[in-house]
Amino acid sequence: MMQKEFCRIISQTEIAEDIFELSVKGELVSQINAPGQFVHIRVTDRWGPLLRRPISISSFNKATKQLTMIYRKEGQGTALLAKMVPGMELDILGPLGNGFPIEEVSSGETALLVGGGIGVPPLYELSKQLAAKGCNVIHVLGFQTKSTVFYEQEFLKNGETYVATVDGTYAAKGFVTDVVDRLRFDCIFACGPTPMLKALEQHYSDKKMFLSLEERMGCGIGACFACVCKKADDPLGVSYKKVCSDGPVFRAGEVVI
Amino acid sequence: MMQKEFCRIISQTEIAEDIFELSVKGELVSQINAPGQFVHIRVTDRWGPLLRRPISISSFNKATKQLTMIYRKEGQGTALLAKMVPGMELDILGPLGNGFPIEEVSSGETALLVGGGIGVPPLYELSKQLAAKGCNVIHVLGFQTKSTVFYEQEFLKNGETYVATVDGTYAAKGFVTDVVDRLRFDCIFACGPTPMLKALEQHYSDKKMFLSLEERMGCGIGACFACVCKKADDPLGVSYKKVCSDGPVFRAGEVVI
Amino acid sequence: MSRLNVELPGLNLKNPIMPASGCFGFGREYSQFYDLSVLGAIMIKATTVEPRFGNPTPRVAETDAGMLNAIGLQNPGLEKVIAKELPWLSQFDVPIIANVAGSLEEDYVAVASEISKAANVHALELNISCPNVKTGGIAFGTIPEVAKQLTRKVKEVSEVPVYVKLSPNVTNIVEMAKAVEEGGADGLTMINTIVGMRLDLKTGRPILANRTGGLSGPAIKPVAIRMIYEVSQAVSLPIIGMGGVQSAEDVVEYFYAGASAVAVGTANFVDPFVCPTIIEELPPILEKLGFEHISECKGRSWKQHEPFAHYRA
Amino acid sequence: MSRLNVELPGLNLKNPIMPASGCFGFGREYSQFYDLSVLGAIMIKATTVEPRFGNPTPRVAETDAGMLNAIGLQNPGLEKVIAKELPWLSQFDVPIIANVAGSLEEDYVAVASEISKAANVHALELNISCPNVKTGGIAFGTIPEVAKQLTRKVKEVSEVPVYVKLSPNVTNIVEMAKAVEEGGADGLTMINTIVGMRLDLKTGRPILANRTGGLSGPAIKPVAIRMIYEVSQAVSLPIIGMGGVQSAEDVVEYFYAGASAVAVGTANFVDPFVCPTIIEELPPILEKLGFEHISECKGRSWKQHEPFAHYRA
Ligand SMILES: Cc1cc2nc3c(=O)[nH]c(=O)nc-3n(C[C@H](O)[C@H](O)[C@H](O)COP(=O)(O)OP(=O)(O)OC[C@H]3O[C@@H](n4cnc5c(N)ncnc54)[C@H](O)[C@@H]3O)c2cc1C
Ligand SMILES: Cc1cc2nc3c(=O)[nH]c(=O)nc-3n(C[C@H](O)[C@H](O)[C@H](O)COP(=O)(O)OP(=O)(O)OC[C@H]3O[C@@H](n4cnc5c(N)ncnc54)[C@H](O)[C@@H]3O)c2cc1C
Ligand SMILES: Cc1cc2nc3c(=O)[nH]c(=O)nc-3n(C[C@H](O)[C@H](O)[C@H](O)COP(=O)(O)O)c2cc1C
Ligand SMILES: Cc1cc2nc3c(=O)[nH]c(=O)nc-3n(C[C@H](O)[C@H](O)[C@H](O)COP(=O)(O)O)c2cc1C
Ligand code: FES
Ligand code: FES
Repeated sequence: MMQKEFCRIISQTEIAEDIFELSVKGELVSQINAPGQFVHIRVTDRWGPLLRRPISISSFNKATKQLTMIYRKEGQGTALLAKMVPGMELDILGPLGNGFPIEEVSSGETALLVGGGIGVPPLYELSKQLAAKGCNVIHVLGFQTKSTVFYEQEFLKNGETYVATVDGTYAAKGFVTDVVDRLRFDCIFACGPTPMLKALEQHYSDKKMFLSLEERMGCGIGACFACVCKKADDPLGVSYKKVCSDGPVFRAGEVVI
Repeated sequence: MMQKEFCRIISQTEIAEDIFELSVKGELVSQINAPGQFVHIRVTDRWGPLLRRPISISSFNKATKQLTMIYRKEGQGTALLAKMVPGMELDILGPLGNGFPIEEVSSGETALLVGGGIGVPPLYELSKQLAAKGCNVIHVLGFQTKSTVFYEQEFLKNGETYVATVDGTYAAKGFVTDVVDRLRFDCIFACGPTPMLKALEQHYSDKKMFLSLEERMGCGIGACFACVCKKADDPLGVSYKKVCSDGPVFRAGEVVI
Repeated sequence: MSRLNVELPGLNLKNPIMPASGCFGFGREYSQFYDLSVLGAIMIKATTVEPRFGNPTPRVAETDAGMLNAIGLQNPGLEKVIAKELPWLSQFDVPIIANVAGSLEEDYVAVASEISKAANVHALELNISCPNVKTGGIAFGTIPEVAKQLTRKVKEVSEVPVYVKLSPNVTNIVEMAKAVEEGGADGLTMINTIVGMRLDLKTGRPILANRTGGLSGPAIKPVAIRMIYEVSQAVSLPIIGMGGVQSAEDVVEYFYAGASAVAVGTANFVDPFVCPTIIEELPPILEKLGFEHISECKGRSWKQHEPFAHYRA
Repeated sequence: MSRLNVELPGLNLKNPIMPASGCFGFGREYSQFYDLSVLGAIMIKATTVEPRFGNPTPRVAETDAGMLNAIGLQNPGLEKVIAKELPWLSQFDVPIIANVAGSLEEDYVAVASEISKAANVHALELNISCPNVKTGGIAFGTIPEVAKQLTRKVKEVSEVPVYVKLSPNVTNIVEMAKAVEEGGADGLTMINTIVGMRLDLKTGRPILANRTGGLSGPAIKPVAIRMIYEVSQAVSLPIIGMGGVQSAEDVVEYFYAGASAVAVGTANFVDPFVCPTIIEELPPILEKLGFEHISECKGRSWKQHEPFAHYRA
């Protein structure tokens, strides 16, 4: 069950250029049921900006009631968020949506986790849970440039980790898809820019695959129809899924991306 | 010359119920040339609320470059202001307007200072300056109720001080005008609600009198014509004065209030 | 004793607060947060004869103190609303106002005649003002004669009172209100969104796939207040007001302007509890302002107040 | 090399940023803050034949991300503007756009023919859209034929190009734009304020003495952008855009929509340095976005972009 709660900020750190790691404590952590769910954050108690911001849960701990997010300072909402300090309260709605189905990979099988930019964060909790249940986890993480790379060490603890930067300033030069070609795996979990997800869907249509989508949101809970996508089996029709409440994670081929 | 400056907050104290005393430090203090001038404050770096708030300067010290304001927490702007703490910077435009002409009272003469509610603050610097130059200063200060009375002790240092509360919970019950009737003086300086100013203007039309007016403002500097009042010698015509730049202090009888 | 109950054509409301159409779906999502029976009424998402997918995404864009939406009337269609959504809503003790939309007159008539038969639908809201559909629509909301004609046709078939939802995107809103009054409307709801646009700094292109969208939220409140102020003096229909309502104080301002009830749209996205919060905060605010009942606030911006009331009539 | 110079009928602008009419008086106050010669142009306060006092106070009220004003065209009258204000302004190296207002056609014609003779007046802005005056006015801004006729009359007498300022309070802004184009307008300025109202919680009465006022500020920006987007595709007149501009990014968004220059109104009250700040911040933003000159931004929201440009014409 989702809740609306004022959660206390435990820590906030800039872990790469304009990339912030933010941890909060709240009862709603007990409601999280899968990696890949997200929260909807109100960054001000006034109307500027008006709407909540959707941010993935990058890791959580039910014992300490803490959850961590990693976000990029982009526009006005995340800029305000970045100014907040430990001790302050944050108005959070969540957990929202349906996360990655870890039950789809059995112990001993290999899961490939592909993340691009701020699509990387939700993969972290997924990686931890998959590793804990005995799966082999391979990570391919793409970033724009060296200064925005984050969490490479953290992912390494759970398995092989390949990093690519678009400009080649760190590790391999190019896109994550270039790296993936060389790897063997049973199932893909991916989150990142739409072109990346599309490329994966096309090239590995034979593989079991779960993709986390992004869409501009209003309510975040399924009421406003802002975030719909077409179902793949009815591309010209009226069937749809809502990214916020049916997703953000979908099985590849389920919806049109 | 007015300036726009980020002034550092030195102190902020709630000195009576919802009444705050706020001191800031800035170069613009050197530009203040009379008691009764005001500043125009931007309470946020965003657009909620949009407009600046006009607040009187209640005292200042050119040596320390500090000025003090006293304001009532009213609506959204002053509510935000009340949350600010020492060390923060405040976007201030000022000093604005023309203050009280202390040269109108000679040493030895008696000045009567009449203030109502949040009209009291600008009288404080006036009182200090008049006392310093050897005038007798009598204060009549009106408040709604006991919990909102402030600065009685401060005014007492400069001269006789009578307080009235509308509900009679402190000192005399009634309006300041009731008290004024009993006093003798050469010149009146007043700031407060319009009905109070009107009553004074009517009853003491034989006296030298200076009134500080309030009006909703846009620019605060004379450009937008939001704050005009008619000149008394041309009540149906097009002559006008701007409260922000010609006032806020006017000689009684100069403008229609 | 309640300070909040309100009687309107077809609607016996325990309080005058209701979610606005399109901002509350069919109530399912918000029922996870609170018991929908606390609401005065629920304005459900626009219903069309056939299911509609609506516009491509992105469908929302934020603006200063507001947002643009171009959902495009996505809904599951009349049949499913009647078979699934309305029965589900009937578990709550709350009257439903069904928002009726379409492209052609026949569409409106078809939806109205069917949906008005549902037991928990106590009134219709004729959506002649959606800025986000290409065909039809626009004329219904901007040409008085066309609006009047449509209202008349829908009145003929509806089994419950009909409220017409006015568009603010017109030169003369009073003219529109008078036309639908002549067409037989039982009430008005106003305002729908104002047409607006935002462009992406990086691409230069509109953020919304539909390019334009409807502006809602606090930004439009002063426009809504002005229009309700004008219309409430010109017609004798009750008005359900909306546009940027976020707080109990806003509700009082709408009543002052001339509204008889108030709908809350965008604010639900910001705070899912906004409706019950307003309902809770209204009585103490009325108390503080000296009103025994919310109805005393109505039209205060233009009515002669006590003690001058006896000078009139 | 300047990235900012812009050529418009009658106006050779070093940059496309100018204070909007009514938000800058005749420049005297802001000249205390900076050298007015840095501005692209100055749109001075509306001028009428006779001096006007305007409306009673309160004349302004704040709203969420906006403000209402009902100044009522207060100004010292044609004679004094020509004798005092324009000569004073001539000390600055900046073209003046004179805002012309009135109640009757004759008034506009009288002001236009005189004020257009002043050496530093390089263009007129015909204010057919002030929401705050009772007589006349309204028809000029909302009836295409009337607007066209007025434009024609003013064009006959004006010695400088005439820009017509459009009101957003209409059902169809494109129709209005086309009408004034037919009337011979050299350009458009848009938008003027949207009619709105705020009520006082304690008294229930309108905060503005005039009751209604014009809404300006960030709240109306999406409406202005939408209207400029529509109008710039429908007419071939250059547009000076305005409504809620606060930053260099906003200026770029206005150009994308189809504006050729941008005026800044309400933001001057918030930050007296807003115009020079925007002028300073524009070049680095253009640099970052990859534009060599601001004119490249123009109409990008609807024009085919490079590398597709050669597919057209
Ligand atoms: C399910 C989901 C999970 C996400 N998880 C993360 C995460 O873990 N870390 C992270 O950095 N970002 C994440 N994002 C993207 C994040 O929501 C946007 O970066 C953020 O909303 C931008 O807000 P802003 O105020 O900085 O930008 P602004 O430009 O001021 O935002 C304006 C409006 O556009 C919306 N918007 C802008 N960019 C996006 C976007 N990419 N997706 C959806 N809405 C957008 C905003 O929410 C807001 O309503 C996620 C998005 C979704 C949908
Ligand atoms: C020259 C001058 C000097 C003033 N000095 C003081 C002072 O020393 N101490 C003090 O407490 N107050 C003073 N005021 C009044 C003070 O400006 C208002 O109380 C304040 O602006 C209210 O802002 P808000 O955000 O709390 O209220 P809101 O209701 O949110 O304000 C909404 C809008 O109305 C304007 N407004 C509301 N009340 C007033 C008012 N009484 N006068 C002018 N504008 C108003 C605000 O500035 C704002 O634009 C002075 C006003 C003027 C004109
Ligand atoms: C996302 C969204 C969807 C909407 N859908 C509808 C709709 O289906 N039918 C309708 O009549 N109005 C619709 N509206 C308009 C609202 O009902 C309301 O009139 C408008 O948003 C103003 O109120 P607000 O500012 O409180 O949101 C929609 C508004 C939004 C924001
Ligand atoms: C206080 C005030 C006075 C105005 N006076 C005039 C005027 O005299 N003539 C005119 O054409 N527009 C006038 N306007 C409208 C502005 O020029 C501008 O079109 C509008 O405010 C939108 O821009 P903004 O949001 O940047 O303020 C006035 C606006 C304000 C806020
Ligand atoms: S954001 Fe409202 S339905 Fe998904
Ligand atoms: S507030 Fe603008 S002229 Fe006084």
